[in-house]
Order: sequence, then C-alpha cells, then structure tokens
Amino acid sequence: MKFGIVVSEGPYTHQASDSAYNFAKAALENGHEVPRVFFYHDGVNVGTRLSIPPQDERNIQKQWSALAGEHNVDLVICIAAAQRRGLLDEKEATRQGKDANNIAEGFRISGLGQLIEMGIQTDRLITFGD
Amino acid sequence: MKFGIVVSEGPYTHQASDSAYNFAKAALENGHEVPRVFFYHDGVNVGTRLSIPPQDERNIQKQWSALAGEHNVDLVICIAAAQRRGLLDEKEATRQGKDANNIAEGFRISGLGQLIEMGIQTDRLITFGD
Amino acid sequence: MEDNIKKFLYVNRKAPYGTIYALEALEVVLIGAAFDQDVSLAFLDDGVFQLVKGQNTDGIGVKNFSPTFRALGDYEVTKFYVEKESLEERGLTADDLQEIMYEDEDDDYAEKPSIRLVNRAEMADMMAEQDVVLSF
Amino acid sequence: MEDNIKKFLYVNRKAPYGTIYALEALEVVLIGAAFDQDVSLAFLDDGVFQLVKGQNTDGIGVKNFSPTFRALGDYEVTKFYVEKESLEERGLTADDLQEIMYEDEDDDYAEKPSIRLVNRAEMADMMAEQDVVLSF
Amino acid sequence: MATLHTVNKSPFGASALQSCLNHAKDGDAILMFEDGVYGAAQGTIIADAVAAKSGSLSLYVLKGDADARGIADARLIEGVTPVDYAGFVELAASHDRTNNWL
Amino acid sequence: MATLHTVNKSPFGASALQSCLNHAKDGDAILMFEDGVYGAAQGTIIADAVAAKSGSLSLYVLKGDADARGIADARLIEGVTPVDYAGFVELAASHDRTNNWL
Repeated sequence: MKFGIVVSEGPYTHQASDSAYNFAKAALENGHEVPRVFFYHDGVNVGTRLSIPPQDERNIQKQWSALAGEHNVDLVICIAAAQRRGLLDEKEATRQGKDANNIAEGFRISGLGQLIEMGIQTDRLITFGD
Repeated sequence: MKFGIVVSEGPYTHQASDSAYNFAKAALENGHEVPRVFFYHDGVNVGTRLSIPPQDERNIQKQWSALAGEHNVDLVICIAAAQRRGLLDEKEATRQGKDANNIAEGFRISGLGQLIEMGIQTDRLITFGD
Repeated sequence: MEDNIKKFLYVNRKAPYGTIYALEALEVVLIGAAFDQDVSLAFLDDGVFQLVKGQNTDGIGVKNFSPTFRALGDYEVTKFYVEKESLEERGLTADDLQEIMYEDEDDDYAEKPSIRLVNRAEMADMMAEQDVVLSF
Repeated sequence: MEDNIKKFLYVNRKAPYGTIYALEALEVVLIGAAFDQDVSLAFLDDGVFQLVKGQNTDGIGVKNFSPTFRALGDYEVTKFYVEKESLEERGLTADDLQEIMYEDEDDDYAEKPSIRLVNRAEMADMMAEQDVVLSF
Repeated sequence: MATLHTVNKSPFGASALQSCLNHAKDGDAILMFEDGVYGAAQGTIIADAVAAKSGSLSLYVLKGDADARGIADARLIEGVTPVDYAGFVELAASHDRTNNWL
Repeated sequence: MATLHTVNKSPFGASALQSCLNHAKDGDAILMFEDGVYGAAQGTIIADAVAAKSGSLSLYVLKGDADARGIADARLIEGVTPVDYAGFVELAASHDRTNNWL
C-alpha cells in the first residue's frame, strides 16, 4: 500500500517529525511504500542542514535524509512555507538575491501541487502536526 | 521602566513574535526601556536573514532589526535552542564545520545566562509564546 | 469513485491570526483547486471563527485573508460545511458569518450560497465519505 | 527584597516529549541555578506529567530527561511546588511521582524531599509572591 | 502586589484561560489577546465563567486582536475593557509582575 | 468504510480528543499517540468519556508514547489496545482513511 505523509511541525519543538519518521520507517519495513513525504508549515524546518543537536540527541534531519536515500523517498518542502521561514536551496537563494542556502541532502523544494498530487496518487494520507 | 521580553515561538507560524514586537514598540514610544529581547524555543527562527515573506506581508525579521537599530535593543538568540533548529552566526558555523550561516543583522547568539540576567536587571519580564 | 477523481476534505479547526494554519490551509485549497478533484471544506470547533465577518487586522499589522474565502467560488470550491454546534458554543449564528456565494454552472449560473450549515452528526457523516482528509 | 536577589518562578504547564517546552525549561533552570537567585518551580495542569516516575523513551527515539530533575538539588534548586488538583484530575497521586531529594545544608545536610504538594489556592499565593515568572 | 495575567489562547481549544481564572487572585488583572480575545465575547459557553470574575478581577482585551477577529466592542462581556498596545504596556508597568498563561 | 482517527494532544490541555469522540462513527478506530496517550489512562476526569466509547469504537494507544510518559499497560482503560508503530501502520492501511485531529 502507498502512504503519503505530511509533516506540519518543526523538528525538536514538536514530536510530529519524530512520529512521522517512525511511521514511515515502520511502513517501509513492513512492505509498504512511502513514495513522498511533504513538509508544510513549520515542518519545512526539518530540512535544514545547519542544525546541530546535542550529541546525545537524535539528528532528525539526518534520520530523514538517510531514510530517503535507502528507500528512495521523495522529501518535498513546500516553497511558500519555506520562503516565509527562511529555508532555501541554492537556486532559490540565487533567484532571491540571498547570500546563503540551508537545505539538506535528500530534500527538495517544490510547490503545493506536490501535496495534492500525493493525495491523489497514494492510497492513504496521514498528517503529523500539532 | 525597564521591560525584558521573551519570544518563544517562530515567526509567521504563531502571532507571538508580532505581539512581542508591537509591545516592544509601544513600550519604547511611551518612554519605557527595552534593553533586551531574548529569543528562545522556536523564537530563535525570528533571527534568520533568509526568510522571504510574500510582498504583501510584514517582514518580521526586518521589523525587529530596524527596531533594534533605532532604539539600541539587544536581540539575543539562545545558542542551545538555535543549534537544535539550525540558526547560526559566522563564528558558530565555522566552529561547527558548517558551510553557511543565516543570522540576521542586529541579532546575536549567546547563552541562556542572558535570559536570567535580563530577569534580574529589568523591572518587568513578559513572555510571548504559545 | 471516478477515475482519478478523489473526494478531498480540508478540515479547519483553528482560529485565524493567532497561528498560521488557517492562512496556509487556504493556500492549499487555492492550489488544490487546479487539480479537478471533488473538494469540500469543513469548519468546526475554532475553525468557524475563520468565516466570521467584519475582520479588521489594521491594529495588529497582519494581513486580513478572510476576503479570499469569497473568491473560492470562482475556483469551483463551493462546499463549505460549517458545524452548528461549534457556532452555538461560541455565541455565533449563521448571520455572523460572511456571505460566500458561487455561480452554479449546472443551474444557469444562479448565485447560490457556499456555506452549508450542518449539525455534528451530519459533519461526521460527511467526513466519513471522503477519500483524503487534510487537517490543519 | 535583598539586593540583586530576586524570586524566580519557572512555571511548567505542559507535558513532556510531545513538545520541547519541558526539556528547554529544564535547561533554563540548570543555567539559572548559577545566578544565586531564589528559585522555585511550579508544576500544574499538564506540567505535573513531567515528574511522573517510570518514564521510558526507548520506543520513540527521544531522550528521557526526567532523571535530570533529581539532580537539581545539587544546584540548590529545591522547591518543586506540585498542584494537588492537577494531579487528581489526571488520576495521579504523589506516589506516582519520582522521589526528588536535596540535602539541607542549614540542617546538617539532612535529606529532604524537594516536592511540596500544594492546593490550587496555595499555588496561586506562591505565584503572587514572585518577582519574575517565566512560563514555558 | 497585584499581577497582570495574560492569556493568548482560545478558551474553546485550550485550558489556559480556565487555569488562569483558577489562579488569579482578587485585585489581579487579566489581559486577553491574540486568540485569547475569544474569551472576552458574550454569549459563549464560557462567557458566564469570565463574567463571574469581572467583580474581583480587572478584565481587559487587546482591541487590535478583537477587531482582527471580528469581535465588535458591543459584543464584549460587560466589564471587559478594550486597550491598545500602549494600554497593554501600562498594565504591565502598573502591576508587580506578569504571569503569562501559555 | 471505517476511519482511523488519530489524536496527539493531551485531553486536559486541548479539545482535540473530545472533538474526535464527538465525530467518530460506530466502527471507527481511534489511535491515541504523542501527548494524546494521556487520554488512554484510567482514573482521569475524562476516562469515563473515553471508556464509554470502547464498545462502539476500537481504541488504541501507541505503546512507545505511553511508556515514555510512564503509563504502564496496567493503567490503560479497559478496552484500549497498545500497538507499536507497525501496528499503527496496519491500522492506517486497514481503514479507508485517516482523520488526524490536530
């Protein structure tokens, strides 16, 4: 079965991104597919490569990047939500005249259409938020 | 009277940073002092220079940077909270081996001691959060 | 279910302005309208506050997005389910909500109201008929 | 008020793990302990859940920070006000909380409990005596 | 030695206002702002609990937030006073401490 | 055509569980997880309202979240079934849709 997952809150602050990760991992380990995870609202902040959690805490961004690499999960960050919150890739940074970008490996920035498309193309959609 | 202000939530997602800004502005316009604003929890995300809000929306980071410049307000971002969430200045980025930083003008990163110190040195402390 | 046509429900349970969920939900609805799905909106609990008329945000420096709801009819988003019990608990009646109309192209473009007042049981029934439920 | 000694109250009203407020509040308390102020902690509403014993986070991949509360006595943070009504509403009693002790240096280093059960009125009185109230 | 309490959450979605009402002492003030302004409106299921405190507490609502949410002054519970941000600042200054019910 | 409802907030701080209980239909399932697990414990002021639904609804709690919060299996309301993440996934797969009460 194909699951679409929405992550609506930022890392560490809310448990949503941890729960979504645990759900996605369990789905993949049990023979399901997770073609895409869509990061919306503060969820876009999961995709920054600049976070430095304490040594004894999990690294939420790296967990997602690794899962995406292993299982070919499409990690999509909403462009509108990302712009408000300061999450940029190189192309967006250049286009907007910003001198830096902060997106992590395995994530890509795209439009809200990718969320609707995920809803259409998956069998079940689940949102982790607050 | 000296006011200390804590901002506990991120920009746009919660109204907290707007309310804190309006409060600080009103305090300064009415003859009070706001020596410091401390950004904690997701509040640290107010201090990114990479945000690009829509043209018809307020730019929360620039509002704060301008207020700080005009009235000499010390905008302090908590280092521990900032590291978890990927908000870095140049020094921290270098020290941690990160290839970019994202802090905005007028903000500085420091420790939680600055919050306690603010509580000791101001007459009133108020927290805007969720 | 018709081929590739799904019933999408956007659930609004939060008040506007205090948090961004209401505004960013609306952005999803606007983009989603281009996908020719069968779209419904649910307003219950504090979500009913999003539709209250007379919103004026001048005093807080935040954009008033409530007029956008009135434009959704042009995007064929015409089913706004609003829960009566949620209104009553909050001291509101249908008269406190903005008028939101659409032109029914199957009925000679007659103007019709988009807001459908439903009770809690009807809201539950409507939710149970959806293919995709997106909550904000 | 003694010179430069203020009464600081840290108010905990949120459950642990679902959000980070409890953990980051604890980080403030730890740093604040170095400033030699008169520190109290309030646990009410869902904040009482922070002190429940037997927390085991192995299944969710998040760090269990509850043992840190037991270390606060070493930093002279020894006043934990816990509201009885909040416990009762949540089906809890004092026996469900971890034992948190400190050594009273004014009483020959006798071991004493840091948790002080108070009722709602006493909690309100204690809050009203503070110079600085920090809420998480 | 009175306290200014602030409440910024809807009383229908969160317990903050109720907890604040339970802990405020006679002579204290409560300012409702952001989504907390819904607690200041007449005719709701919590309006009686708020109105019952208007004798022993001073109740305020931030006008900008009430206007944003379409709550006209006429719909405010009797005894609730609208203030602007300057008024908010003065309330914070004239009370001995703020207690923020987040 | 049953629904899996998810609730991730404490029932004492937020109204999500109550709203979910008000809208779930007979035969639906509710999974309590994150801070929502407090809704699955015995002896609380909302336990009766939850227990009353255990006949018409299937009630589940995410064991990892309950353990994290010190809620032993023995303290769960009768009729609430603990599941792990694999169980959560199967619940989502075996119901026709999820309705997430955020």
